[in-house]
Formats: sequence, structure tokens, C-alpha cells
Amino acid sequence: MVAKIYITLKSGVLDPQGKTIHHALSSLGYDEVQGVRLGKYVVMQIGDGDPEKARGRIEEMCRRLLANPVIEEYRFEIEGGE
Amino acid sequence: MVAKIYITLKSGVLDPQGKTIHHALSSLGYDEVQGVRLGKYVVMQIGDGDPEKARGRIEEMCRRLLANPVIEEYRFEIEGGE
Amino acid sequence: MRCGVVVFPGSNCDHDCYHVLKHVMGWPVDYIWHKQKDLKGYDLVLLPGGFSYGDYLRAGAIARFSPIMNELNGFAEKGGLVLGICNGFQVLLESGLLPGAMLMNRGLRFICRYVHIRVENNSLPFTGSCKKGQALHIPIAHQEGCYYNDPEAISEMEKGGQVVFRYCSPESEIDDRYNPNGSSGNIAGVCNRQGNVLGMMPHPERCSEAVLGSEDGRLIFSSLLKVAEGVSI
Amino acid sequence: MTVQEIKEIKITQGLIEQHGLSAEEYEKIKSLLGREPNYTELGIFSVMWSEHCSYKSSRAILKRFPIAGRHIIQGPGENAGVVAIDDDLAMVFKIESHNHPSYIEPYQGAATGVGGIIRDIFTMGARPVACLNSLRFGPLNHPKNRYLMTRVVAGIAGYGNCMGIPTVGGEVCFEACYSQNPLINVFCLGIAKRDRIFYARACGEGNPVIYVGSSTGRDGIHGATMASEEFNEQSEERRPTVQVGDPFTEKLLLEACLELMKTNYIIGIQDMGAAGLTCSNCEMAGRGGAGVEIDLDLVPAREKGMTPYEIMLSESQERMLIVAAKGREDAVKEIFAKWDLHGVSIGHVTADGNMRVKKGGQVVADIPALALTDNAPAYLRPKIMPDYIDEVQSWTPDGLPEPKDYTSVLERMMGSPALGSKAWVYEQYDHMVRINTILFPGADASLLRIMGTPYGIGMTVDGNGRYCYLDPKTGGMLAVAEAARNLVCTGARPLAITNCLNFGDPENPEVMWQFDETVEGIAEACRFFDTPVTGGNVSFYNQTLGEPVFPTPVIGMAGVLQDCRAYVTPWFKHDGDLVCIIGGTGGHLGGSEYLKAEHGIIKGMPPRINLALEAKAQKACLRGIGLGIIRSAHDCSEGGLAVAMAESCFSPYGSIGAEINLDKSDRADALLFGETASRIIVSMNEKRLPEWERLATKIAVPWQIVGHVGGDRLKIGPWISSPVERLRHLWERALAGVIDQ
Ligand SMILES: Nc1ncnc2c1ncn2[C@@H]1O[C@H](COP(=O)(O)OP(=O)(O)O)[C@@H](O)[C@H]1O
Ligand SMILES: [Mg+2]
Repeated sequence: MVAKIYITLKSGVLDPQGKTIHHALSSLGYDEVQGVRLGKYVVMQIGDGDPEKARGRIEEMCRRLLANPVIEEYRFEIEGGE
Repeated sequence: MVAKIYITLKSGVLDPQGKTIHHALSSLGYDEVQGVRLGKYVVMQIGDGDPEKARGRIEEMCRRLLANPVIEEYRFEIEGGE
Repeated sequence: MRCGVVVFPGSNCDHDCYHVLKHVMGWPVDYIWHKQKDLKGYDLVLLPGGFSYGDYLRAGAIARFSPIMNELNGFAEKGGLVLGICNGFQVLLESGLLPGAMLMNRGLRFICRYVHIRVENNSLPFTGSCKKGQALHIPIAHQEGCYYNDPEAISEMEKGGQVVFRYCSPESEIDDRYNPNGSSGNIAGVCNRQGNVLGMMPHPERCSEAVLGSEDGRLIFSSLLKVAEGVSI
Repeated sequence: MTVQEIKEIKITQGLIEQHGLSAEEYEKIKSLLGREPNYTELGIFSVMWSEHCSYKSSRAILKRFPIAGRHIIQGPGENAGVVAIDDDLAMVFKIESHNHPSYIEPYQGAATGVGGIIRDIFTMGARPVACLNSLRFGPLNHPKNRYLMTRVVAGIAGYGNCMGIPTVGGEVCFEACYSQNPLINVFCLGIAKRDRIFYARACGEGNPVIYVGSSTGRDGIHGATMASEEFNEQSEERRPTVQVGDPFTEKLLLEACLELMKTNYIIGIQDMGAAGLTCSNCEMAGRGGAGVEIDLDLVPAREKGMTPYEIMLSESQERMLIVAAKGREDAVKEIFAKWDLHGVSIGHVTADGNMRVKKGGQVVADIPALALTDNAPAYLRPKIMPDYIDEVQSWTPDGLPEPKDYTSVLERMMGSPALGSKAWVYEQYDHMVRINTILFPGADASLLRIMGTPYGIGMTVDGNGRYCYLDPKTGGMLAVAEAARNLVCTGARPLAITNCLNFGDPENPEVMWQFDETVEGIAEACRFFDTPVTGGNVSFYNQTLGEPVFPTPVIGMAGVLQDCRAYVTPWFKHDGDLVCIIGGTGGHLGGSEYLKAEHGIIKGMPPRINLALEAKAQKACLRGIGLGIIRSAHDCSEGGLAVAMAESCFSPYGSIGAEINLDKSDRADALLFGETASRIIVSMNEKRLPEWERLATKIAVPWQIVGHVGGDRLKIGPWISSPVERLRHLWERALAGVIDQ
């Protein structure tokens, strides 16, 4: 199975990297871009097993390690489970 | 419209961060994890317009600025276009 | 004052802190390997700067699961003194021993230079030798040092004297111009409610000897001396 | 591909060419082997006989460097040079280029350059205590150059900061010729006990060969050959070969190796840099007069299905090779296990002098180690003086219009990236970690204390491609002289150098002439100053589409200050102090920054150097500092007198003005901005003047009092008057203003 985890900054938290990318895009002439937020994308290979159980475990990994709840939120998908 | 862009290291390129996260997860007892790769997740707000045209523009942004073609690859999705 | 300096894989100011505690302050000090599980007998545990686990994922995120951190929780609860400097501060935030989180500097770059910080609370074991409002001349060296917490939490912290240092001008003026990294409220250091756990981004160990250009950092360590001597604070 | 299939790959003419080997070289391989090489062996020869690893075009010429001296413990030939500090301690240092990788991927290229030079230092048993870097880019008005500079600096910072090794100094230069070929040279210095130096030698039949560090992936295959080629459109396709640095793993590797070095288990140790397993195995065997046999099935691999060719040529970072004492394998592995690193016996030392490589139970390569190292080809390439030399050297300033407003010339120059403050760069580097740094970047040289001793160590990197372009021999001498002068300005006595020679295509006779002349100049100056060469690096093929970069030697120099507290800084200290110029006077415009920046001319003879005068100026400065007469000392180099005076007005604690009067010469621009060599600007209290006079007379060095410190303006003769704060503002914004635009 593969878990794809998306970690993003909470909406109130300033994202200087996103802002810088936005700025760079504007100066390259991409005026249609109205906002950019940068997050993390974790791709995890998981030994096959019960996707439901995997879900719980990944939830836990996110909460404990992968995301920092003070500033970040996360969501994930599991692919290729039976 | 919203574009979601996923930027990952090309396969074969060393990912020290992914390796270290994997190691940390293993020592926390998540033995089912077999590999971790860390990428970037860019969420972009785009002024409404033709999704087809937007697609071309985003492709260009990825190539020119967002991804580093030497070591990274990318894919993206567009949501909320008419 | 018996001290321990924790060594995580990737710590790199461990040696500097050891040197200052031992040779400048003259205290007994041990390195404590992160897999160690015992903090008995220590008065002060110092989490040094560096890049524990490369700062991969987030600064301090992985180190906080080291076996020693369990022990450190108990140590702090019992009133033991804990000082986290730079990466050590980040580890304390990640572990929840201190409130808040760190974001990337607003300029996105690593910054190494001298700044000034104002002492906001001088009634802690770590700050008793400072004057309230005093500006300390002290170096910073970090890339993820933009302190963040939600506004209510910060005002709670302010009420409780938990905001210990803020970036300021040489004349102690607080202004965004003197904020090197975008920290909320110019915050450079915070403590827990009980005041026995302090985290700070600037490096007092880098300015504790005249030959290095400033001795202001020694005030942090000599404050502890008062504690050691039992002077009430 | 199976091992058998690979062995059966036919060696064709095309394959030989693809490997950068000439027909004669291939014949030589056959005669050394007594047979045809197989595919894996061809790859091995190709990397070991590449310019980068074999120094085939430069070996003969480099022999002219003086390499012996009272302080020299180890000269060229090992991973780094070793120089005695006292009876107990030594410093270990070296410089290395990472030009080509940094152009392809600036962040990772620069980062892995830093990683490589650090391994060169700790492989010798030294604790690395400082890094420096010398950077050259095209002009910053081009966005690509801004991008390269931003990413290179970030890469150096990312690696060095994470390692906890302070980056304490360096230089940054801009010139059009570096636009497609930036120069990224990195220097590292470490401290070791003299009796605990480790060498890269394999000996003792049966001793285990142990692989430690990261696992092996397909990174950087053919990195060494890439560094031996000029760039063209196809270079882009080689991109996937770029390696990614992992400073965290290297930090663990550093600590683990230093821990191991406290034991007596090591016979020899070498890092895996260019040409990875191949180079480390055959060089260690070659130096030790032994052979090695290794089994690639035991090598920790990051990817499945790697061929012997790929494993042998991989340049994955953060790996080392250790020959341990028999019976100590487990003890060695235990130390690496503590640091979560691989430690695997992959073979043993043999007596037959061959590097034998096995995979899948078969021998896949079997080559005499010396065939790859000492017996590699060496060429005396043809050389010829380029045509441009006569033209540029015959230039004179006659007819060059003199500016009307010198104040605005100075202000423009102070605010240019070339002469402006480099704080934008060095504030991204942790330059304080390990709390030894006494003199931060921003001074003429950097100074570190050595804990537990009274000593300070000074270090600097210097070079001037423009001078070498105009007259390579003089340029080589000037680079050594300037490095020494920079050290002397802090109070440190120069002891030895390392050097990085960045040149174009050695098969171009004009480039070869530049190379030859430059080496001659460096060698002569090093002999004169008694600062032998302890090692270095040659980087050829720095050119794009046929256009070579300026010949650019970079000198890394280190010296010792007996009492680390007795140093001097470049900035003026006290109101009323006298300002004095030691050394030559007069103004020489050829090759100056002023000529280039204000008139767009890169011509003229560079400043001539009189080594005897230079030595006297340095001696007077050192003595003056030692006796406590001199309160500030600043080298006068790029930008000339006016710029050096302005820089002397800025300190980290504030600014102070000065009033300077100079004897009128025929051209004020030459006087103010000419770059005459061998000059040091010092300041002193008036009361010490008689003492100074006696000292200077004894040494017979020219000097003159030119003014005094004070006020809030810099005034120079009738020409320049500018508020110091204004100059400072321009100077501080110079780089940041351009890059963050
Ligand atoms: N790439 C760099 N890395 C670190 N420090 C640098 C770098 N470039 C310049 N510096 C520092 O900035 C100061 C000025 O550099 P430079 O003008 O080259 O000095 P000098 O002319 O005395 O050699 C020096 O202290 C130098 O160490
Ligand atoms: Mg200089």
C-alpha cells in the first residue's frame, strides 16, 4: 500500500515560503496566481495489511510526528490496499 | 480555481529527509513502513479562467520555477474550474 | 550546580555548552547521550543547539522522541532546571514542555549574527542576574526561529511572565525593525508556567568569554549560580 | 544485467571514446593489463585516468612548488596537508573545487563540495574547526547569476551549518567569464595531535577493508569525468548524475570516525570522494604498496540491481573506507553502530598489489593498483603565449579621462557587489559555532583560538583572476602576497598554503601557458615567503563553448598567532589616532577594479610586486602589532587606497571618520583607486610614533603618515569628502540590494 500524506500550515499561520513563491511567480508575469501555500507531501510505502488498521496507524504517525498541531494540519489517502 | 501541485524527488535521487523520517518511524515501532519520500505540496489559488489554458501555464510554472528539473519531478491537478 | 548536556545525533553546540559550564563556570558537567535513561543527580539539564536529526522534517521533531526526553519530562515536573538553546528550544517546543512552535525565518534564510534581546522577566532562576528591561548583546544562528503561538495563548503567556526575552534595539526598544526572523511579538525566549524550563533562540554560550567579544551570555549562567548558592530569587 | 552479461560487453572504439580515453591511453591500458580490459575495468580506468583524478596535464608542472619546510609534517600527496603548530599540535587543511557540479545543481553541488573537503580533513584524524570558501560568478545583473549565487551560498550554509563547523571567511568575485562556469572553491582546516595523524594507506596482508557511512546509490556516476570536460549543450543531459548531500549523516560519520581514531584499530583510512570505491581502494593500495580484494555483494546498496560498474563508480556521498587491524572488525563496527551507520567488511588487504573486485562469486575487475595511480599517463602539454597578452599589457592610462567628482566614484564603488560588504553571504553561515572564532568574517583574515592553548590560527583565501588574465605569473605572486598580507594584518604569521587552480582546457596551449606561468609565480612567492605548498587541487575545463575563464588560482593560507588575544582588527579605533601607510606608494591603474567598473577596461599590467618590499611591509606590520604599537591594520587591495580607507572607518560597533592628505601625483584616480601592491593601512596613537619610527627604520620599510582618525566624514585630499554613515549604508546594501531586488 501507499499512503499519501498532505501537511499544510493552518490557515491563520503566516507562510513566508508560499508568499515568496507567489511573489516570484508574479514577477515572472503569472498574474493569475492569487495565492500560494507551501506544504509537505509525504509518500509512504506500507507493508500490505488491513487498510482500516493502516488508516489508524497513519493518523497516529501524523499526530505524533509528521505534523505539528500548533501550526499544521494534515490529511491523507491510502492507495492500493485490497 | 485551485491548483494542487505535487513535487517529488526523482526516483534514484537520495532523499536524506525521507530516510531519516523512515528511521524515526521505525524506532517508534511503525514497522509496517517500508519507505518514506518527502516532497512538496503547493496549493495555488488561480483567478477563474479557462482550465485548459491554466493547465499550460501551471506546467510552465512548474518547469521554470517550482520544481528543480535536475532532481525533481512534478504533477498537478486543477480543481473548481468551470 | 551539577549539569548535564544532552547529545542528540546532530547536536553541535554540545561541546560549546560543555566548555562554558565546565571551564568558564567551573561546574561539574557530563555529556548525556540521548539514549541514556537517567537524570538522577543533575541540577541543570541543557539541551544544546545544532541540527538534531539534521532538522529534517521540522527542527526538533524527531529528537523529542529520544529516550532521554521521557526522563526529562519527569525531571522538569520535579522542578529540575532545563535550559534549551536554539535547537534545544525547538526540541522543547516539539515535546510540549514549552508552548508554541517555530516557523521558518521570514527572510527564509539562515541568520548568524549578534542581536539584542530585552530581559522581560528577571525573576527566573536563569535571569536573576539580569536587570529587568536590560538589553543583552548576544548571537543568533538559526533558520527556523520565527516563534509562533496563537494570539490568545501569547497573551496568557505574557500575563504569566512566560515571555522571557524579546528582540530589541541596543537601547531595549522593541520594534519590528529589530526582529530578525518575524517572531510573534519579537519573542526570543519563553519559559513554562513554573519557570524552571527555559527555551531561547540566542546562544548565551557564544558570548560568555571576553575573548569572544561579549560576556552578556554569562549572565544566564551566573544567574544559576545564585540558585546554586541558595540565594532566594 | 548479470555479471556474466556485463563481462561480455564488447569494448568498441565508441565506448572507449565515450569514456574519454584516447587511443594511446587505451593501448597503455592493454599493455599494463597484458590483455583487453572488460567493461567494468574500462570504467575504472576512465575515472582514475581522468584529469580530475590523475592530474595528467598538471603533475609535471606542480612539481615546481616548494613543499618542504620546518613546519611541514605532510605535503602534497595525502588527503590534506599537515603543518605543525607546536610540538604537540598540527593543523590540517586543504582546498577543493566543485565548479562543474555547482553549475548543474548549485545547492547540491556546493553542499557536496563542502562535505567532500570536510571528509578530506577528518580522514587525516583532525577535528575540522573552520571552513572558508572562494566564489566567482558572472555579473549579478543577470538573473541566472543571482540564482546561482543564492543557491550556492545556501548550499554551503546548509551543509556547513548542519555539520557544526563554522564557515569563517572567504571571498566573492564577479566577472563576465564566470557566467556559465562559476567557481566554487571550498577550504577546510582541522586541528590534530601531531602523533595522531592518520594516512590513506592499505597494508598488512589479511587486514580487513571496512566500508562505513551511507549506502551506495547511482549518484554521480562519472562525476570525475564530468569535472574533466568542458560544458556544452549535452552537459544538461548528464544532470541526473548530480549527488545530494546529507550533512546529518556526515556529522554522524565525523563523530564516529573521530571516536574510532582514539583507538589503535585503524591501519589506514580514506574518504570516498570522486570515483568513490574505485579511487579509495586503488589509492590506498597504491600508497601502501599492497593490493586489496573486495566483494561488491557486501557493499550496502541503496538501489536494487546495481552493476559492478555502477557500484565502483558511484559517487554517493558520506562514505569512508577503512583498513583495520585484523581482529578489530567487531570493535570498529560497534562504534559505527552506535552512530546508526553502516560498518561492513567488504574485503581484505592482499600482497599481490592488485585491486581485485568480485561480484556474484566472480572476479569482475583485477587491475594492478599502481596502473591506476602512479602509472597513469602524464603529459607535458604544449604551451604558447596567447595573442591577447601583448595587447592588454601595452595599455597605458594616457588619454583615459579623469573623473570630475571623485566622491561619487567612491560612493559608486563602495555600493557595488564587487567591493560592498559580503555580510549577505556570511550571515547565512554559522561562523561562531564551536566558540573559537575571535575574528569574524568581515576582517582581512579570520582568526580562531585553539582551546586549551594560547594560540590563535589565522586563515584566508585569496585570488584575483583579472590580474592573472593580464599577467599570470605576476597574478600568481600577488595572490600569495595578498593572502600573507591579510594574515599579517591580524597579527598572525603565515606558515603554509594550499591552492586551487581553476583554468580552462589544458589541451589549449594558451591555457597551458597561463597555467605554467601562474604556477611559476605562486612557486616563486611561496619560496620567498617560506610558505610551502601543502597540497591543493587543479580544476581544468572551466570554459563554456570554447571560452576559458580567467586563469584563477585561489590561495588558501594559514598562520599562527602566538597569543590569540594579541590580534588586531582592520577598523580605526580612536579619535586622533595617526593613519599611516606601510609599503609602496604611488598609484598603479592596470587591472584595477576602478578601471573595470568606471571605464569598462580590463587591461594594463597588474601591479608589479617587489617581494623584498612586500616582506618588509609584512614584517613591520607584524612587529608593530606584536609591540602593541599598531591599533588597526587593513590590507589595501581591490579598490585601492580610497576604498581601503573607507572600509577602515566601519567597525561592528559603529563608524568613525578620517582625514587623509596625500601628496599629489599626476593622476588622482591612480592615487585613489590604483591597486599598487604591498600596502597596509595602520593606525596608532601619536605617542607611539617614535617607537614606530625606530622599528620602521630598522626594517628599512617605506611608510608615511597620511592623516588622522576622527569626525564623521571620510575626507581624502581635495578630492573626496563623504559622510561615513552614507558610505557605510551604500556598502552594507551593495549585495542585498542587488540580490533581493
Ligand atoms: N564567500 C564568503 N564566505 C565567507 N566570508 C566571506 C565570503 N566572501 C567574503 N567574505 C568575508 O568578507 C570580508 C571581505 O572580503 P574581501 O573583500 O575579499 O576581503 P579582502 O580583500 O581583505 O581579502 C572578508 O572578511 C571575508 O572573509
Ligand atoms: Mg584581501
